[in-house]
Amino acid sequence: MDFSFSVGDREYKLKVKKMEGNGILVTVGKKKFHATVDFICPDEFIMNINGRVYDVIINAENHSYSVCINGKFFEIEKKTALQLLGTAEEKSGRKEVKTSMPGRIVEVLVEEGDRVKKGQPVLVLEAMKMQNEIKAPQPGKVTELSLNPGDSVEANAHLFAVVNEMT
Amino acid sequence: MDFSFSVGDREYKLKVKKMEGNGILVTVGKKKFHATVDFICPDEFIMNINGRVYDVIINAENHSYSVCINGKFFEIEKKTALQLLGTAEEKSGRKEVKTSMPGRIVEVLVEEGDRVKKGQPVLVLEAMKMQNEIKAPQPGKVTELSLNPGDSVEANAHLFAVVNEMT
Amino acid sequence: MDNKGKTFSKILISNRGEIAVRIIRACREMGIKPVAVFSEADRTALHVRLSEEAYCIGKAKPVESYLNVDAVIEAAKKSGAEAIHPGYGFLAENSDFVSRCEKEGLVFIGPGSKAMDLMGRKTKSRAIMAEAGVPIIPGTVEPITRKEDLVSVAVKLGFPVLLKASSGGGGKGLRRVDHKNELLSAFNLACSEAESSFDDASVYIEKYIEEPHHIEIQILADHHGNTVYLGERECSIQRRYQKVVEETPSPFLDEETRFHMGEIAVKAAQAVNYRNAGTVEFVVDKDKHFYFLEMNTRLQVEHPVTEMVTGIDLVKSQIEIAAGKPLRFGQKDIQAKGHAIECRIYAEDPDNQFMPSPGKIIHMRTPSGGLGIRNDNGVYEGFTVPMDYDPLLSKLITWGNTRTEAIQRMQRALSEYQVYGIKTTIPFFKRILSHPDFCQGNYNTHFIADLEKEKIKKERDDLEVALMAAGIRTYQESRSGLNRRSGTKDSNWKIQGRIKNFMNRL
Amino acid sequence: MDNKGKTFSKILISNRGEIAVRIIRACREMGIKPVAVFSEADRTALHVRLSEEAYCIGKAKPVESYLNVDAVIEAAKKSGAEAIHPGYGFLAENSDFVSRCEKEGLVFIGPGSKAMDLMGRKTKSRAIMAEAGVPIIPGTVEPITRKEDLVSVAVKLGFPVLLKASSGGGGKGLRRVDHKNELLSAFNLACSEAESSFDDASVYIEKYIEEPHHIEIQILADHHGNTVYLGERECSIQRRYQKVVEETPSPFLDEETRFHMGEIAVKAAQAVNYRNAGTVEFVVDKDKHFYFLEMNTRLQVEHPVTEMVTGIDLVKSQIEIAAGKPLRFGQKDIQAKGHAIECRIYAEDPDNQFMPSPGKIIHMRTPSGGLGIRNDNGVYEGFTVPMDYDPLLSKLITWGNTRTEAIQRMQRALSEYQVYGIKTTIPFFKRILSHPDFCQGNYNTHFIADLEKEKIKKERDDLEVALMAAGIRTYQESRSGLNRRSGTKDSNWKIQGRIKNFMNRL
Repeated sequence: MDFSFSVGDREYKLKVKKMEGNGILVTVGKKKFHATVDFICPDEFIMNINGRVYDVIINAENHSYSVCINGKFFEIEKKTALQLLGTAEEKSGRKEVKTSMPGRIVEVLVEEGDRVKKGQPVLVLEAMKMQNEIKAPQPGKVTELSLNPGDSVEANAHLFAVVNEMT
Repeated sequence: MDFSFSVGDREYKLKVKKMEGNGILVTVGKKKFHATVDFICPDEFIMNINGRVYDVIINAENHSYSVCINGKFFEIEKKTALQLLGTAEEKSGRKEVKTSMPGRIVEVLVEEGDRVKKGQPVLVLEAMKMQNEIKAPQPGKVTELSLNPGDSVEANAHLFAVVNEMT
Repeated sequence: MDNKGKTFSKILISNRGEIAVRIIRACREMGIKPVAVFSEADRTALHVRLSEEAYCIGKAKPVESYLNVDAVIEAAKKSGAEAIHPGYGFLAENSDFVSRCEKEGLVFIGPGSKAMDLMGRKTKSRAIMAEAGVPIIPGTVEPITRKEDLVSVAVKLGFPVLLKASSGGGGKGLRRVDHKNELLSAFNLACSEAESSFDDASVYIEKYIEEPHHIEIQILADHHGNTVYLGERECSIQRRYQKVVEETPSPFLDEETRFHMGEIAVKAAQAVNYRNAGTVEFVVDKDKHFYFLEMNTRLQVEHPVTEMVTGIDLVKSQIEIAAGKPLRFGQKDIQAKGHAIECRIYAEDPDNQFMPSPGKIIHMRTPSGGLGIRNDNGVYEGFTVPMDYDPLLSKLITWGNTRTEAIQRMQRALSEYQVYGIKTTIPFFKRILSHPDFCQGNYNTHFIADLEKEKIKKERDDLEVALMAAGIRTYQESRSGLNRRSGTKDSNWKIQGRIKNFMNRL
Repeated sequence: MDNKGKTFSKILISNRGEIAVRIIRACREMGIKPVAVFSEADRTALHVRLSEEAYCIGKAKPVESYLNVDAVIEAAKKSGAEAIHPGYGFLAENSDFVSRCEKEGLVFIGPGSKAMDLMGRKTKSRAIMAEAGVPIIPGTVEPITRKEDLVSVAVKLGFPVLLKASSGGGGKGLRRVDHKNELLSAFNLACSEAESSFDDASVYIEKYIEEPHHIEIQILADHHGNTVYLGERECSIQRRYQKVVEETPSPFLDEETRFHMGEIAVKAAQAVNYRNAGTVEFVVDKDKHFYFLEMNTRLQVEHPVTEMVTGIDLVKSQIEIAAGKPLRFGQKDIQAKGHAIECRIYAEDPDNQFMPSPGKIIHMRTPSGGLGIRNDNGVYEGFTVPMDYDPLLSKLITWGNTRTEAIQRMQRALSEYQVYGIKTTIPFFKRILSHPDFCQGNYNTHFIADLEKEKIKKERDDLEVALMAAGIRTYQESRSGLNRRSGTKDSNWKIQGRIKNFMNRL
């Protein structure tokens, strides 16, 4: 079985093949790995590669995998046409800022259309009793900003975008 | 909703009624209990009865409930025609002995048909490196015994029965 | 009065999270029935599950539940509790609440309202301390009310200066200002945070100490005239004035300074007739001169490190003191052994500016076993961390014969600690605990800010393994007809959602 | 040689369960890479999950895996481990295995083969001890080979007598005989158990001591001539000669006897040139006369109680000694502080004659948090406890300033400990820890047998609540369309079964 995954902006080709017993053969790029796999439950398993033990927790959400290997986190995307589009968008110089947490907007420090420097505070968001400055991820023009002080936002909500016209 | 449960040889009638919010009204026999119920997952919930907190783990297997209340275990049966039959059988004086663990028969100390005293060893079963004497649960005649030394038994397997002819 | 025998038969704990759980455990060990209170957001919280009795006191918003004095008092009355333990935060340093308890005939487990009130007003307490001969940092004694004063005072003290909330604590409403032109905006932010956190916008100003250490002394005072100190806690590892790692003994102090600080802390407590557990916070400069910062009139988050080296259970001591018992030990009986470190595990994303990360904990494996490991937890696998409160999940504490052993234990414990579903500060602690400056005990309050400037080596070590795992998972899913809905633990929580909706709908 | 710096870079642990996990943790704290071995039954065991490397060494049956010397040595060679830690049980007291390690250039973390061999032969060791001036119990010095001798020796000693496996330990192959007419059947059972447990049917006979205490002394001996003792462990709470609760200090001993036993234990160890950690077991009669019972030439199950009061990590000490380092402490540096108790949590059903209860752990909540709690676990939620091994799941240890505090902590910890899916001895420990005789420290080795004669008050307290829970569960199930298959955590394990079958089938 063949897969294509991406991590950040790098792409990886994989082949997975079932072997005898608990064995499995995985080809990552040009490297071959022989492993045994023992499931604890569907999203937890132990991989053993030539004696080295990897304790895996993995969760799939649409085409996104959140993988925890011996306590270290990795975000992996399964490649689809949609994602290729996303990458194209990134390249156009637009960077979207979302919030990872639900909260309340305390202050909006710039107006839509303003030019900002990288790291310049755009919003102040209060969540879990702390006020957090949300900063511009790159220099450029602030767009898609329609929040006002007092607004509540959910986790993963869009806050604003910054378009870098240089690219 | 009405239920009939049994614990040991006692029977209990229950009525369960949903109230406002997380509230629930349960009638056990003639007593009424108002509780709030908050689920953590389908087999774990918190019951709060007038402030008193009960942490519940519960698992249903056919008509049998295994209930853990604040760490204390209870076995509860839902009454069915089949179980009534079982009770009748109990009353006839037959007591069946099962093993709670898988293991291996080391020795058979009596023969089928032998009369035994209560507590008299009938079998020696080895499991988890320990030898355990399996004793007669009541005085009477040993029946349905067909195991031999060296036999393996699964958890919950029938071992033998003792029939008390006095009843 | 004997220090054996009954103290109380029921105690209500007016708090949530790990500290409520900690107090419940102390009560259970003393044969006292613990009574919990909870908000709508905490219906299935760990402190509710472990309590004997629990009462809902209102909505998620703190002012409608954990800060609601009437609701807390009502629950205490209903349960028949004789005493209230406030934990830290919420009502713990609210002297009006203490007065109310006193009026209602409920024992407040903490100092009297008068001592609390004195120490709570940061500027007032500085004045009292100065009078009692306790060294204080140069700065204003009253809150700044006029913006003109702000500038003149700051210029007189010389930059950098610190702006501090008069009712503050825990780093909220605290701002360091390096230049005159940042002064006004920092003041506004500090006032606004102070207002929203403590319902009191007053802010005062202090000289900022260079290369400072934040070191505090734990004290205990009973109602029989005994006041003792239980050594110090080094709390200089701070991020945005919020402590993240604490340890005892301090790798920076010498025996003489330690002794001197202990004596002064006792003096400070005695100056206000202090009772119960309290902490005297000092800022210590690079030449080991120390200045009184404030007194926290309650149990500290970081109290476990003191417990680990002294063997003294501070919560039990608090309860015994509140019940009028004399201390079980004198100053000479308090002998620290070994070294202890605490890491505060927060639901925050260290890869994303430490943004809070509330949500469902899908998997959780906590470190356990072996000598010298303690995990004061406030959550469990399957719990949804609410967005309404402080993101502290648990405190991981290790003890060792030496500082090196305590650090090695912490590294081991962190390597076993896995939380999945929400982000935590565990990876951040792994960085701190393996940092050469930390390992050598060579740090001050600037440590974290300096650390954040260091470039993080991007971990690509196990990337291929992660890719393999994703491949195996996809393969298994496609072949076995498993889909995510029925196949993951998460699905249980989805089903739970269905049940809840159903329960609420009927 | 310095006691700082490197010891080994890799250690293979030839064991499973909680002790393998315990040793892995010590390795990780010392910066040593732990290598695990596992049988087919232990593919997903905790010791595998926590190791750095792991190798399958054979089938479930111990002789085909954990007792398979060749397979263990092969795994050690393959991994490049420099040393092997045997834990307890399995190969820990097999002197042939030690010789083999010595031959293969692998460091065995334990005594040399000669000392082990001497102490392992119970009758031989008694002779050596008698010669060295260590008091021993009257009895045979050689195994009984002729049944005629059995009767004559027993009659000469006077009943009751004890039959003991020459290669025994852990209560296996041990029988107390009160009357002449029980002698032969008891002898046969003891020989058969000895044969199946230790592959050696030899059994010897000893005078049975009345109202005995079983008290042991921990010793450590390095390769530089230093031998120290680390206080005693009271192990009189036994069921069928199997220890279930241990504590230190013993509530029975006085300071003088304690000191005298320590000195004798060191003498015993020195008599055989003993190295590494060892335990000298004594039986102590009601007048505090003590007799050498045997020496366990390995780490004991109950070693944590000693660690809790001394602060000394015994596994780390073992590793340092094996690496040739001198002890970090002398006899004077070893100061016990407070009191510690251990409960061995077994997968056994206390309501059903302590039948082993292997199977899937569906839910597990372990006690955590607060001062003085330690849980040395060997399993996790979701793990299937195999039927092939000793049913020890974990060891719960508490520490307190006083014995009373340690007991109260244990009671609290037990109340939080919930295992669902298999039966455990937790309810049994709740009975012991609340028993007046235990709480007063007034017990000997007959305690459990006496306890088992006491009538158990049938718990009906929360029965109505349990019925309510069953009603609510049924109601919810019928209304929400949930069925057991998709609704419980258990279903994940069912799905797992499907996956496994699938993986194996392909």
